[in-house]
Amino acid sequence: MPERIIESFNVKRIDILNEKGDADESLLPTLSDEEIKKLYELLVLSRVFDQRALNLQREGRLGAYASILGQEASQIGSAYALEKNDWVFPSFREMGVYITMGYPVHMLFQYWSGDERGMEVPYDVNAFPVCVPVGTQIPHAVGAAMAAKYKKDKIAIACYFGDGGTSKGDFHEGLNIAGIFSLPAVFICQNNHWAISVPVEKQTASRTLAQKAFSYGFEGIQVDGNDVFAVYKATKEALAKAKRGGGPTFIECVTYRMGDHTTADDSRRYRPKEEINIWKSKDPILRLKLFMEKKGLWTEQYQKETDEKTRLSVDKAVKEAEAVTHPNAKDMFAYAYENPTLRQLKQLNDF
Amino acid sequence: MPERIIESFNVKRIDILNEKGDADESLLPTLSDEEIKKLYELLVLSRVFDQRALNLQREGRLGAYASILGQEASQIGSAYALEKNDWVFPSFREMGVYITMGYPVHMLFQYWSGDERGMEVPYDVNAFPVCVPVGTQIPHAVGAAMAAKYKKDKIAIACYFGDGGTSKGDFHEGLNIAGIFSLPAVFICQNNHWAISVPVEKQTASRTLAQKAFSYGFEGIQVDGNDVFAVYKATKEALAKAKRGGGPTFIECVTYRMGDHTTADDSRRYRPKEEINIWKSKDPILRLKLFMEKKGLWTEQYQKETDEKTRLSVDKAVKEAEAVTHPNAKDMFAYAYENPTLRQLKQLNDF
Amino acid sequence: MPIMNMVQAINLALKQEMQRDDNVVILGEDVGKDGGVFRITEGLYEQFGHERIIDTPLAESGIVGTAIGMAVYGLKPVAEIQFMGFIYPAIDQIYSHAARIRSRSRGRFTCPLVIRTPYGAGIKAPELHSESSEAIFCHMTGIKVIVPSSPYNAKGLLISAIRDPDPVIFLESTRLYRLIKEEVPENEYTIPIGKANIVQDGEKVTVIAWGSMVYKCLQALEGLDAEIIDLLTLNPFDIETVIQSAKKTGRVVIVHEAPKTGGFGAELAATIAEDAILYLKAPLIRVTGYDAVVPFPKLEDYYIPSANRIRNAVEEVLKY
Amino acid sequence: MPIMNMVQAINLALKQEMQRDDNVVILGEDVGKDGGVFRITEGLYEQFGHERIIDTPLAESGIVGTAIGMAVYGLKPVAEIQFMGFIYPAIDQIYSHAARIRSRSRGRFTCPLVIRTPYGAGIKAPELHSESSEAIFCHMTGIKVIVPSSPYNAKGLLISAIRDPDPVIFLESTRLYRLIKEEVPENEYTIPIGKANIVQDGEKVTVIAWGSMVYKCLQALEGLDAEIIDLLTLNPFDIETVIQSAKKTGRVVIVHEAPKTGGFGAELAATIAEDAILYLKAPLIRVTGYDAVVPFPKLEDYYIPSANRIRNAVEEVLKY
Ligand SMILES: Cc1ncc(C[n+]2csc(CCOP(=O)(O)OP(=O)(O)O)c2C)c(N)n1
Ligand SMILES: Cc1ncc(C[n+]2csc(CCOP(=O)(O)OP(=O)(O)O)c2C)c(N)n1
Ligand SMILES: [Mg+2]
Ligand SMILES: [Mg+2]
Repeated sequence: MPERIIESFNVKRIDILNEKGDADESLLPTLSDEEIKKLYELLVLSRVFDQRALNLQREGRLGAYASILGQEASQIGSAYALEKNDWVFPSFREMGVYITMGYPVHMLFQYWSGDERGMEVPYDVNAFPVCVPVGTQIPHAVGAAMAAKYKKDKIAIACYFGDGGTSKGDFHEGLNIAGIFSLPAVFICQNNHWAISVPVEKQTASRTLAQKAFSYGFEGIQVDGNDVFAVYKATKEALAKAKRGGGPTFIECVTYRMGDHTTADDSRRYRPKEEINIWKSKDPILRLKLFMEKKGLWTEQYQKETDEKTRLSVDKAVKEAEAVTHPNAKDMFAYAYENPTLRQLKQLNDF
Repeated sequence: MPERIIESFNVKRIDILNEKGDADESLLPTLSDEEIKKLYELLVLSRVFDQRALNLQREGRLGAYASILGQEASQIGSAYALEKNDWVFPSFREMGVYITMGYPVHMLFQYWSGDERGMEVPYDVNAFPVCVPVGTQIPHAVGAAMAAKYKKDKIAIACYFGDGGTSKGDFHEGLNIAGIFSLPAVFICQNNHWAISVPVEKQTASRTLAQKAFSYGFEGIQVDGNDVFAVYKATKEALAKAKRGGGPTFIECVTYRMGDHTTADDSRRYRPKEEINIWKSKDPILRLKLFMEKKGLWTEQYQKETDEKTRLSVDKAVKEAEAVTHPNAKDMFAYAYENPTLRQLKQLNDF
Repeated sequence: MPIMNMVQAINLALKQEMQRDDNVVILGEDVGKDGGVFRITEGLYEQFGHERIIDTPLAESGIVGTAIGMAVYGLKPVAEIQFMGFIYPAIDQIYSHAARIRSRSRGRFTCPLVIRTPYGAGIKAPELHSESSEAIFCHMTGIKVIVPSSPYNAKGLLISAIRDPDPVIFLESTRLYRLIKEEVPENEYTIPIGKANIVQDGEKVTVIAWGSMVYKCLQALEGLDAEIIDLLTLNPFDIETVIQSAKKTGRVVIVHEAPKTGGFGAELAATIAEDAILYLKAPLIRVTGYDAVVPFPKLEDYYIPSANRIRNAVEEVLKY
Repeated sequence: MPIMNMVQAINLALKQEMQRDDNVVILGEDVGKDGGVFRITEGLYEQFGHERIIDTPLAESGIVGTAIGMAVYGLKPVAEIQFMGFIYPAIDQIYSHAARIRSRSRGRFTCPLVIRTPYGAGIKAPELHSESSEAIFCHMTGIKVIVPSSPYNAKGLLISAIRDPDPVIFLESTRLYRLIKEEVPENEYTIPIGKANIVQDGEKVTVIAWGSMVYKCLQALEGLDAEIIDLLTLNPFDIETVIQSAKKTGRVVIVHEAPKTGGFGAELAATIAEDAILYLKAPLIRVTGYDAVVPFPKLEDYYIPSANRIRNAVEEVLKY
């Protein structure tokens, strides 16, 4: 009975679409031309939304905003794999996910303008509101998955968080519970390399984030997070596995936060410009465009139409968002409990 | 760029001394006959202490007590590997560790009798008081390791916890920080198979607890926790590695809680008797006795002397513990702050 | 009517709610086969199975966070935290989420969740097994806090809590669990949340308490012309009953086990000083645990407010 | 004397204490190169290096728990929690350990730790960036709570906090960070913990506030014969100054930003009602944030106590 190996693990990595727009046909997910175009248009819409939000913030028409620039493939690729009845528990940087799920874009602008009403999630969107405390949404996703399993609903729960989120106790407690009860949950980690000014190498000493899943008895895989096909494929398979009763999966999408952490941040204080330039060439939208061009799915004309269509819809959303009346201050008492307390009613009167 | 493996891990397991008392000479740590005897006597002392504590509790002379029966090798084997200047952060079930470190035995009885004064750790014992909230001592150990590293103290920190402790957020946050800063810490997990009524299989879906260390970028190994040599060797090497600047190590000692969780628990409610019988044959003291007998280090005479010596010292400790005056109620104000607040002084007067 | 102690009454309430509504599930440490360390869930695992009586890993934030996810998905989870001293790691989930999900989503999502936990000193338990930190949760808008004082009101209030659409923290006095037995109706019944109970009528002084302190007060003040209010719900508390009684007697003593500074007694005193000050004849006295860490078993009896201290305080205000 | 805002004064206090004592280290999220999201630690990383200005992973319980371990080992850590809304996951470490290590070990171990965190609404920040939950920490025996109100007292109190042998929670108003500039001595100095400051003398009414509310009160009550007490330390608070003033004026208004129910104003009112009731001529009024979740930026100004509400309350009590 000497020293011996009693367990072994391998972390798998999937890349499909490279920067030149060439795809590994053997891995390419089955997507119709229409679906590929839809993906492309969602990527474009998300980026235009993001750009507009940044502009509005600069003009003082929005509050602090967290840009998704560079992470579009991770968000759209994963969200596009969801089925209508699946549920999503996002963090605060998932605008591309909300948009893909059909969340009214004007409500997203409204939310970032500092108006609660933007998070009154429409009943036909199975998403939870933005979660500000990092990582704390993870146990909620796990609980929803437990409830869905109990109710025998044939759905899966997708939970989003960042590299920084993996350091939180709630990440650990949540994923451990998901593993124990083999819950229909898919944990989608956008490793965008930064948690404000903390690089992922200082966030954890583990070389991949995917390997953290092995602590919980389920698989973790890494994908190129700027490769919309790899993200889509990995998520699609994980969701199917979850619904088959195969338990949870952890997907690390390796991507990059191209912008500042939020508009309140100045990333020049802590990260080198070169790093950003390296990632520019890995742009998720550019490579899909090149792929589509080779497939004959992309033309100048198509781009012009897409840009135009997108601009119009975003313009419309901004108008709608800014057309809403100022929220009623008394509403702050309306949603604390189902029925306001005596003291709240008194405070309401003194208002 | 297809699917590929980007990381691999192996969980190592060490066994040295088997149930028949045969040891793998190639792995046997270098211990003099005197040291082996010392280990044996500490194992016996811990067990006698434990038995006495259980009796005293039954007689109403102690409060609820958490037995260490069956875990002696994990505790004594690891603590015996410590050097005088190393620091220990225990949970609440480490009586064998305290005893090995030379903690006054009568103070341990005093503590379990519900008297704070039992945890006024003597200055020559580098141990932290008992930690009741499971897992919360782990960040303290990490902080002490960070401080020791900062002060360039050439020491290591040992932190003890159970299988249940690995489910806590503080376990995750603490070990992650230890990994990032490559701290001189050794995490000793006594997997005694139970967290009160929850078996380790329901505590986590990971097949070993050792593998959880890979999430934090450092090694986790598993040892036979009823094999005092394996535990000693693994701890000794981990402490040396820590002092060399090699960073933390996680050691899973696979052992078994032979008794109830505490005297307030009745484990017949939730676990089968057979399980206990299986582990009886793996008893850590018995196998060392057999080993020593073969080596000519154990004789009936030696056992008699050891039992006698142990009984006397434990009797003495009980007497000392029960001879102390009742604590002064006013002391509850004495240690809240360095200087009591005005309100505390007023409350002290009304006393 | 059957005679029950609080453990049996709570167990019955859980059982009946689970029979009545499949969405009610229980989760926590050792709630399954073991029936919980205080045997509150005894027999439920056998009756309802592992899908509804869920033994969790040792992770309080995870327990509450998971329960929140279950609640927003449509279940009615009853989470057990083994002792109040171990609820602290779950405060983030309670404060940041359970209390805010309704307002964050403007009512789109609600969190019908009950968190049960044993509280209080006096059973010779180890450190952190004697906490009485109810005040912390009474400062959280969006949370309700209930502290029953008898088998009868424990059953009725727990059923109300489970049916309540908002998150409720339900604090059970370890000392009371088996201390009092009384008649408890077999059938299910509710007791309104937010209503106090006058357990002794009186004219000269108002004494306000909750949980195990109610009994201390009844013992201490037998025969005195003191009105004893059992608050039952701390958040939102029954302002009207408290103010009415304070105006009537003009003398108020507030009793709780938690340390004085920042305890919930402060809120009661402040409310009275704001709404009834002109009626007060004497200082508003708080008889509480001391500003100290709850001591270990050997000293805990010196820490918990005694019948003596309560009586002295009442006699003190009666001098005015 | 140089003119500084609170950010500069706090930065200087940290710098001088680190120069003075090698055992002082800073840890938290983004405190390094970034200098903290409010730039409080700007320049310190460059001056003291990564061993003393420690960027941690995103783990508040880990930050505080690690700081506790450092403190018991002999360092004097200053932990930064990025916003008060993110201190909740660390409450277990603060309450179960920082506050109790001294008593648990009968003084064998102490925990000289400072936890700095920005608090309060009014800077149009996202959800959970506007918390004012000081009351929770004032109920924890073993913890001290300080809330400076100006660059001058921020510097002196922070130096006192760092040198204090017990754990201190140091709350910095985000609204005040850059609002006020005043003369701050270059050299190091301390301000005693536990002493309040009378920032405006008056005879007719006592107004008690802390942090940013002190300025609201000064604005609101200019010209009125009101004594304004800046509490500065909430736990332990300056009972004598509060009681003396209450006895002198017989009228008290308490102002804080946190929700009313269970806020620290309740403790102040209760203390006054206990020790000075016979001197009171009017109800003890609390002007506070509402019993509601702090609303999003578009409504936060309606939530924070306004000069108007403060003035009305004072005029109200002056009617008596
Ligand atoms: C519990 C908690 N601590 C701190 C913060 C402040 N904060 C907001 S985002 C952020 C970094 C998050 O990094 P990551 O998880 O990688 O997500 P990313 O911002 O990269 O999308 C921090 C520290 C927070 N929101 N919640
Ligand atoms: C945070 C916390 N939750 C719950 C408890 C109650 N409790 C005490 S020990 C224990 C089980 C611990 O199991 P494990 O970590 O395996 O240690 P063991 O008891 O087996 O030594 C529990 C649930 C506690 N002390 N702390
Ligand atoms: Mg990130
Ligand atoms: Mg165990």
